[in-house]
Amino acid sequence: MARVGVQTAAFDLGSEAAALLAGRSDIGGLGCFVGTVRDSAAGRPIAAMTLEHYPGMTERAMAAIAAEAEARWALLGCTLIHRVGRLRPGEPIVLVLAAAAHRAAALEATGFLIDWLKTAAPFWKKESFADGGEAWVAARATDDEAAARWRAGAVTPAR
Amino acid sequence: MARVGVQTAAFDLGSEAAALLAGRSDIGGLGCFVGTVRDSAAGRPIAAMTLEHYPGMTERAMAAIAAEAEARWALLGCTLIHRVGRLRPGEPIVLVLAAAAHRAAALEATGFLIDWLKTAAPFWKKESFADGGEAWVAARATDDEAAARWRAGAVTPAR
Amino acid sequence: MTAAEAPPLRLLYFAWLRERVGRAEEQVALPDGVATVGALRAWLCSRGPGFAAALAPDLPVRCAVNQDFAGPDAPVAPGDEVAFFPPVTGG
Amino acid sequence: MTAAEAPPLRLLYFAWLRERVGRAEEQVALPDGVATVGALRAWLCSRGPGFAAALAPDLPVRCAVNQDFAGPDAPVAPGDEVAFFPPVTGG
Repeated sequence: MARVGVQTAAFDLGSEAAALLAGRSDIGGLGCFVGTVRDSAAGRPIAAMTLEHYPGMTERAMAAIAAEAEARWALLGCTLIHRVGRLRPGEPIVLVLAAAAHRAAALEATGFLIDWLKTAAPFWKKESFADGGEAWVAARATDDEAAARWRAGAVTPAR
Repeated sequence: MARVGVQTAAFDLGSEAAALLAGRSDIGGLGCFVGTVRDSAAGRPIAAMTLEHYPGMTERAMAAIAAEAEARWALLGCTLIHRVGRLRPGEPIVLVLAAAAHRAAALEATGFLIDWLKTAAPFWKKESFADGGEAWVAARATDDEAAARWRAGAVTPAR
Repeated sequence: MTAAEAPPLRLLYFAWLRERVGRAEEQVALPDGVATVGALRAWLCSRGPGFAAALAPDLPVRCAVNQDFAGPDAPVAPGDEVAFFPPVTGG
Repeated sequence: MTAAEAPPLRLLYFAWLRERVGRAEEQVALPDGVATVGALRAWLCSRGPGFAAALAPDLPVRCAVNQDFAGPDAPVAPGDEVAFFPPVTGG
């Protein structure tokens, strides 16, 4: 059963990984991804990133994405944590952990989970630029393409 | 410049990731892989795994693998730590961290690094079974195939 | 059940749709003849310039009905929770 | 430089090769006529049953010369560090 969370506080990679691995000796590989706030967008310096979400639906969507990964790769552990609120450059936004008996499954599931989180969970980013401007981040075709890689023969990520 | 280490002590995922990210706001994604000792091999319970290596050559090979990844994916950070000595089921063996501006590069480099570590760095594993038997682990064709995925148009991992 | 007795729709708006509409949430009675996401979106556009700026047909708008993503042909019924928002950009 | 003056080879063995040879390391004078990894391996096999059990032609043996992986045609010269070991299994 996956651990799924939406929170304003920072997460701790070390303790999340330790919690997932604790008492387990059937796991052979743990894949992780941490997404962080970059300090510029298309060369324009960023002061902060604000993340909004759809409470209720977010947790449902994240649980569904995790369940899909657990089923496809027979995962032995899965953690998805996404932060919301105002974050500064360098701060972590999102954590994905996927554990399996072998490394290929762990790493593939990690890639799947972050690709689908980006395209099938209701989060929206607004960039606050150092020059005082603000802009909602536009969805990127490359993210849709990354998510579509996983679509063959499987449940389509809902849009 | 990558951080490369061979050690008997356990590593700490959280502090290694924090060290790699510290003071950086150009990083957008951190990919990680942790390999752990499984409690059985082909259904035969394992009491311990002993890792031997070739001091001197190991560090050279790991540095070369990291340099290859840094060049291919323009990495903003890279950490490879491999443990040696006697390890018990559940204990971590190997840590890979790869940071980049975007997630695809971070995750691809993570996969490349563990695939090449498995096939191009001089480590050998001996399994000690719960029934008292011992056996050196045989190299697996699937590991060679995984490493070969990354070969196209690039330096061949030395065997 | 008459229209007066039907429970209202709960409408939610997120991100730049919320800013243009000028509210995060409201309750409305489902108008006669509106039975799909697409028809609801068209009707909302007619409610004023803020709504049109948020929901005009050429804008990249997504929808969820009762917290599941829903296309323009998805049915909408009294009592539903219907959210409109931009394509998602988390992760 | 005569054979007597040439520095010895440093030979290293790892994993099951080490166990079969019965030592982790040794120094030997490079024999006359041995100039490649393949020739060195064949000569070592002739030194006794432990060496043959570790280095026989049908066994999956890898080699490094001066800490770089080296195939059977790679040159070997006095003073080199030459390691024989099984295919690697780390990670």
